[in-house]
Amino acid sequence: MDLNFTEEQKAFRAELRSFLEERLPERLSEKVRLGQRLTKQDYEEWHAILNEKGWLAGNWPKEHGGAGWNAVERHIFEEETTAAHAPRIVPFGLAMLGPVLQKFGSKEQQDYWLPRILNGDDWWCQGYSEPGAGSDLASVKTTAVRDGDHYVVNGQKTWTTLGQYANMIFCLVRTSKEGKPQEGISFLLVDMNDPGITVRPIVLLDGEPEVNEVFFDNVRVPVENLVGEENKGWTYAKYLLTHERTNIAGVGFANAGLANLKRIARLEQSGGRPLIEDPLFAAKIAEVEISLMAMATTNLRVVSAAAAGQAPGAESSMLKVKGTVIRQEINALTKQAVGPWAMPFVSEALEAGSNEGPVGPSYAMSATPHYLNNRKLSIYGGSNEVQKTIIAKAILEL
Amino acid sequence: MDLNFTEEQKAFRAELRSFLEERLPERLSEKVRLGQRLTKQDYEEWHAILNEKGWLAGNWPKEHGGAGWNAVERHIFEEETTAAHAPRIVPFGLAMLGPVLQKFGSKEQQDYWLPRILNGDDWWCQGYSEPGAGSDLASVKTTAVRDGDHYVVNGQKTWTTLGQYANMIFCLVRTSKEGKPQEGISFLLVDMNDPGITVRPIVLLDGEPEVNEVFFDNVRVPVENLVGEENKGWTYAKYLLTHERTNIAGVGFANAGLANLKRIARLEQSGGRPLIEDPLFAAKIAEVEISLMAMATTNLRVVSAAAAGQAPGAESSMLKVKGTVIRQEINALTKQAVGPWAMPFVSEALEAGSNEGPVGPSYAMSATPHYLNNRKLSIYGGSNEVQKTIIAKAILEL
Amino acid sequence: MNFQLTEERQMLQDGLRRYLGEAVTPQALEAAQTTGMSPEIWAGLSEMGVAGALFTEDQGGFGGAGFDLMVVFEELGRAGAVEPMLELLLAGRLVAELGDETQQEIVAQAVEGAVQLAFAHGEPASRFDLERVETRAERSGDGWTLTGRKSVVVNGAQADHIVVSARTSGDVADRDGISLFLLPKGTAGIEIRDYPLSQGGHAAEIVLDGVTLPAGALLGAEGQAFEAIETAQARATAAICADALGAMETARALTGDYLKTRKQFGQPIGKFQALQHRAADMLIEIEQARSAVINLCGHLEADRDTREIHVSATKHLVGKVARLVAEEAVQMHGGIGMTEEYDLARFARRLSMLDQRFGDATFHLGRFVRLRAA
Amino acid sequence: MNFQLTEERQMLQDGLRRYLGEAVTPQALEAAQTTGMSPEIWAGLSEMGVAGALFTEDQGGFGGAGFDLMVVFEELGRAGAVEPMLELLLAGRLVAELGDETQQEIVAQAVEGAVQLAFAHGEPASRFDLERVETRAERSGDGWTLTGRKSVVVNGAQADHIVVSARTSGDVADRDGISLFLLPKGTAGIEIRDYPLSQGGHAAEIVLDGVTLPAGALLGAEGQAFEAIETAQARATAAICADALGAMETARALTGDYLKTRKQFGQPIGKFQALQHRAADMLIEIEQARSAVINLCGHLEADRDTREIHVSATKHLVGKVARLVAEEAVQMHGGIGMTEEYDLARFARRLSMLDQRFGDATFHLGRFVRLRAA
Repeated sequence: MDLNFTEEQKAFRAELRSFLEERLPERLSEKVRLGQRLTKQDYEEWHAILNEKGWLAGNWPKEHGGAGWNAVERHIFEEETTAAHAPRIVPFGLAMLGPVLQKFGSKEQQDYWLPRILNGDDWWCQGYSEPGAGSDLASVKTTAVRDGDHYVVNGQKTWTTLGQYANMIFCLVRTSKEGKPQEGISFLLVDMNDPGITVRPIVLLDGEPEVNEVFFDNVRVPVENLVGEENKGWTYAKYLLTHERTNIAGVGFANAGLANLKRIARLEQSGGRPLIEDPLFAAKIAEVEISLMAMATTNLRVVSAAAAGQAPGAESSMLKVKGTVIRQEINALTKQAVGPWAMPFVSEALEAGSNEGPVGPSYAMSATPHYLNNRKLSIYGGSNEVQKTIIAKAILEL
Repeated sequence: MDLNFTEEQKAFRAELRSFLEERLPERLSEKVRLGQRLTKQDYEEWHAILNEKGWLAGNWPKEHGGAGWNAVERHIFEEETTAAHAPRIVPFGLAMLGPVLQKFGSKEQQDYWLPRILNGDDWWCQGYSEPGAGSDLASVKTTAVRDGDHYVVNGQKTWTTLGQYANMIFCLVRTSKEGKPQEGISFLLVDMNDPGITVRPIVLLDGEPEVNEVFFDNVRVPVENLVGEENKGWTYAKYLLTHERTNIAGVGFANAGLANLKRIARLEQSGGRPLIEDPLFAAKIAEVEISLMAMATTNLRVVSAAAAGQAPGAESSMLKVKGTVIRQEINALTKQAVGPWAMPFVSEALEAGSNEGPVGPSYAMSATPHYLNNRKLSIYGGSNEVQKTIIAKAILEL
Repeated sequence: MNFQLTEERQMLQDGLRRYLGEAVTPQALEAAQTTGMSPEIWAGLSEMGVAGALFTEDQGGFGGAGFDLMVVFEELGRAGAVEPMLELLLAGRLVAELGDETQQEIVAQAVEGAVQLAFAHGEPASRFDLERVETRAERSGDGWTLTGRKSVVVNGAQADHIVVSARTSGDVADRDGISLFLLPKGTAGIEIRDYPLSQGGHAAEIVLDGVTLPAGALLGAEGQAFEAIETAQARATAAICADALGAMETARALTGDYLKTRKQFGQPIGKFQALQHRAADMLIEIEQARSAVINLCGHLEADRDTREIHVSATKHLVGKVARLVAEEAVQMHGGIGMTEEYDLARFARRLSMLDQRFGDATFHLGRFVRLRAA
Repeated sequence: MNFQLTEERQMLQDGLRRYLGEAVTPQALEAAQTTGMSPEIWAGLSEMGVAGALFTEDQGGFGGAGFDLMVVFEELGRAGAVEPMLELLLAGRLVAELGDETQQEIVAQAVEGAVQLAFAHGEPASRFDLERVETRAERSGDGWTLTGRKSVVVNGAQADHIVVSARTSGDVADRDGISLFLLPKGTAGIEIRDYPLSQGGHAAEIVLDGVTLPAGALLGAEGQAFEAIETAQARATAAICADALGAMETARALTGDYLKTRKQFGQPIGKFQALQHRAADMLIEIEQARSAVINLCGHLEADRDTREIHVSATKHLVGKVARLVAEEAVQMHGGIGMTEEYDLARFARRLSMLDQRFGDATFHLGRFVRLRAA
């Protein structure tokens, strides 16, 4: 056993740091640090900077233009970019669709779509969930019926994150009602500009239209946009879902959040002393920090095993649960730390450069929106309840 | 709304206090305070003192020799006796069998058994649970087969509390295998001295033989010991279980435990100061105290409604869960408070007057045994899991 | 001992529940977003005489006891009404207790619904420290000059009269030396920034830049306001906890309905035992919160230490339970619970903000320990 | 970065697991009740050279790293062995680090299993304060006279050599001025009361009533022992946490088996979702505990502050998880989990007592805060 990184890994970390110092625009990191809104252009700008360096697609093999990093290297990348307050990499094309196309797509699909993802020609979104289905993904009701060279798609997808920015959506659609629900599903790439598609924003608890409903009304999709075989889409979807997910634990986010929380607790005063000197509040910070120290090591254990070629099992589910609970606790403590400043809700202040400044210190303005928004962490990506059932079944063999 | 007791109730409390001051033997209260073992004679002594005053059977109507108290009066009795460290009243004859006989027993049974309970002629124990049945009480396997003027009983009961002291046991036995499991059960009174009965002690986590297994091997029980009708025993058993249970919340025990915990935390030193001045330990005490303050009021709400003739519903289950959790937390904090003194296990020291004294301060010796023993609180009397299911079904109508 | 509502309170509860159940519509809430309240609902509440329940007969009301507050605010919370009744309670109490005859006239007007009130006490650096007042009032001629800044003053921009605290002597965190002043709307030298709150309603940042006031603006004795402020906040804490209790009841009702109707993997999700037990835990904790609110409401007239022990015990416990209920209700709903369109959202936010006003659960746990040790 | 055991450690783990799985029988445990250990198992462990893994080559062992401790103690905990290996680690480390050549001979003998050791440091009033030493050692002639009382000295009555701490200067809670002495069994003036412990094993109250010792009994430099004591206790904390981890693994295995086989209301209770999710919570927390133990074992050689931050972080977290696992394992078993006859009992008690040694979860949370702030 050895908790230290290798010399090579340390060198990689150092290279990353100087890259971030040089190339990460301060305008962007300031927005991230304050929890202000990032525009589509902000994400695209950061993607382009990373792509220029060859670091945009850390998990893609080099032959497809990726960085070809192993799990440890990707972990270091996550750690450093979150610590530097870089925008996150939008995952839909890069982390989700890319690996599916590389594994199951045709040569033509790979040649056409993969470079476009890297170059930012397309903004992808995910068409998996449907209304009323929740974690029961296999109950896909959106249909695709073959008509000559096209599929005709009808139905509705929901929880489509950042769908308002997307020009492309990858969808699970039902192409057959025979057999088990899993058996008649296909994986289809759909142009959002096609006639018959409507996008309706869903406003979340924090007031932000982060997710969308996407309606399909007789949308005609060329058959060459079918990935792999018809009715085999469930296999590809599962590959995507169980495909070694980097950063499921969110250690980088948690570390950045904890540092921010401590900074705030040093600045806020309670009873004439810095809040961080209040023994009970300090103990709450300490509890979550101790929990995070352990979880980060669990994460490294999984990452290290993955880098050595082992497929993670129920450990992913454990990291999902613990990681989200820790991040949510940090969010809750941050809301608590800012005291009455958590109450004002000045939406405009979240827009960088707006005339309407925040009420109170700038560190306070995103505390409540982040707390509310991150309640989603334990719901999406397979709710924590679903994860616990997986853990119980896998390890207890129940 | 009015949180105050009436003048009459206050007068009753005052009368109780002076009675306890005068008549509760210090030898007994000292044992209870230190958590030392009470002998059969100790319990009998205290029962006799109460019986002399007419206060032994608080919940029995006066015509049967009880005190005829309502729920509020019984609550006050619990509060004062626990605060004074009186031995608890052994419930099997007084709180359990008595009401069943009063409701379902024959005149002869009432005339014979009820005075014997009050006078301490019999020590009853409960023959409900069977091995492997747990909370599923209706799956009674012990059989009683009619043979002339007798039932012949065969089978096994378990978790029989203080069965080692008992000369009588009331049992659920199967007299028919027809119909639903609940339909063939009868309620039988059995003499523990009858041939064919064997009692085997079960040692619990704390090292004490508090409960027993009771084996029945062709035990012949006269038919006049059948209570009510044959095959109707489930009705009587349920009456006993759902019969308005005083003190299900254990507020008196919790208050006494909390006072003891605070006393210890004032005496123990940590970092050169009394432990109670440690902010984090003080906060833990405060949390359980605040929880208890609220639960005590919930208890009064239920008690007050019961005194006004309302039958408690799922509130009993809520009190059971919260009450046991609070008592267990107080036990855990008491174990924590005594620090390393919780480790020595000197069984002899729990015997009053033993040559082998406790290791460390006398307040420490029962901390670990009590903590371990009271893990049972959330298991017996309908486990907390069973209670939660009842709450969900009753109130959520799930 | 009696836990039944009196007939009058029962009628008030029934009436309020019926009225608010109909009046608090999406339209009313939408309208309230820009102004912080719905004038129709405010008028409706006035018509019912709800504000009268918050004050004693001496003060121009017909109630004023802890359990009156409990009935009113539990219903406001249950319906998720955003009207500034809490501000009326808080500022009205101070004026009723400390004001001279002229000043007390304002309470009567407020009870009738003719004027609105606010209490400007919190400051950028005061957090939950009731005695920390940096705003200064200095004698100038016959009157006073106020300078300082007040933060997150709920209903501040809408109020016709604002009770403002300022230090007339003593150190920044002394209990002695705090005075109260009554400022009518539009007083010169006040700069107000109005903004919406996460829980609904509006608040304001108020800058007092050498505001000159006549002698008659002083409310009560100079420098002696702390006790009255603490007492008023004890009542307001009881009220906001009762409000949270009502909001929890709605959150649990929505969750119960959802568990019964929403199907997944072929059955209502309420059939899943894990969710059943968590729902039961929610119910148990809500009963705890109800008892805590009863304890506080029943001790508002007790001696100061007893009252404040219940203030901190109740605010701690209800704060913890409010978080649990809000988070569990959202979680058990899943995605739909995250959306603004579904009614749970505003209750979840309301419960999330309970901790931010009058001290959070951790603050009051520490305060309870100190009060018990004293 | 590498979380695989080396081949040597893997062999040690396999061997220990196999041996203890067979050796720790009810009979061996029964026999250990009167003497605090089973001589057969002690001999067996010696034969396997287990003690050697706790010490470096310089010290007469073949290991001594944090992960060596982890492997050994996790297996002792998994089997629920009561033999005093922790005392050997604790006292042995002090002798190995501070002792002269003659004294170090004892470590070699202990590694061979020929002698047993104990560390008498705790006192009636010291609780978890490592620097609180009231026992006094005074120079008398060439040697020393010790007076005081040592409490809950694990293996105290059985040890052939006891390392005793005593104050040679300074105030009762000073870090400076604490010295160590090596006392052979049977030293005149020592009064020992031996008793069993809740978690298994024995401890003793030791009264030192003017015990006279030769100059050679001093271990290390006079008055300078604190650093070595803290370092030794850091290692012992890692060991006891690894022990708890092993015990948790057994508790969860027993619980998993029980959930699969025990039927109620017609199906295995493990089919009830509420229990599934609670079992999953247990597993998640046990993984947290494992990572915390790894963190501490990996930082035993770090600078003092880093090491102690991990000591307190790990003891806090493992203490919390141990309580959860013990209580949940018993609860999920129901009545049978309460009984001495069932194997879970001794693991539940062992886990219950983790908090009582080297500081409980609350103590270490406060200590973590102070270390972080420093």
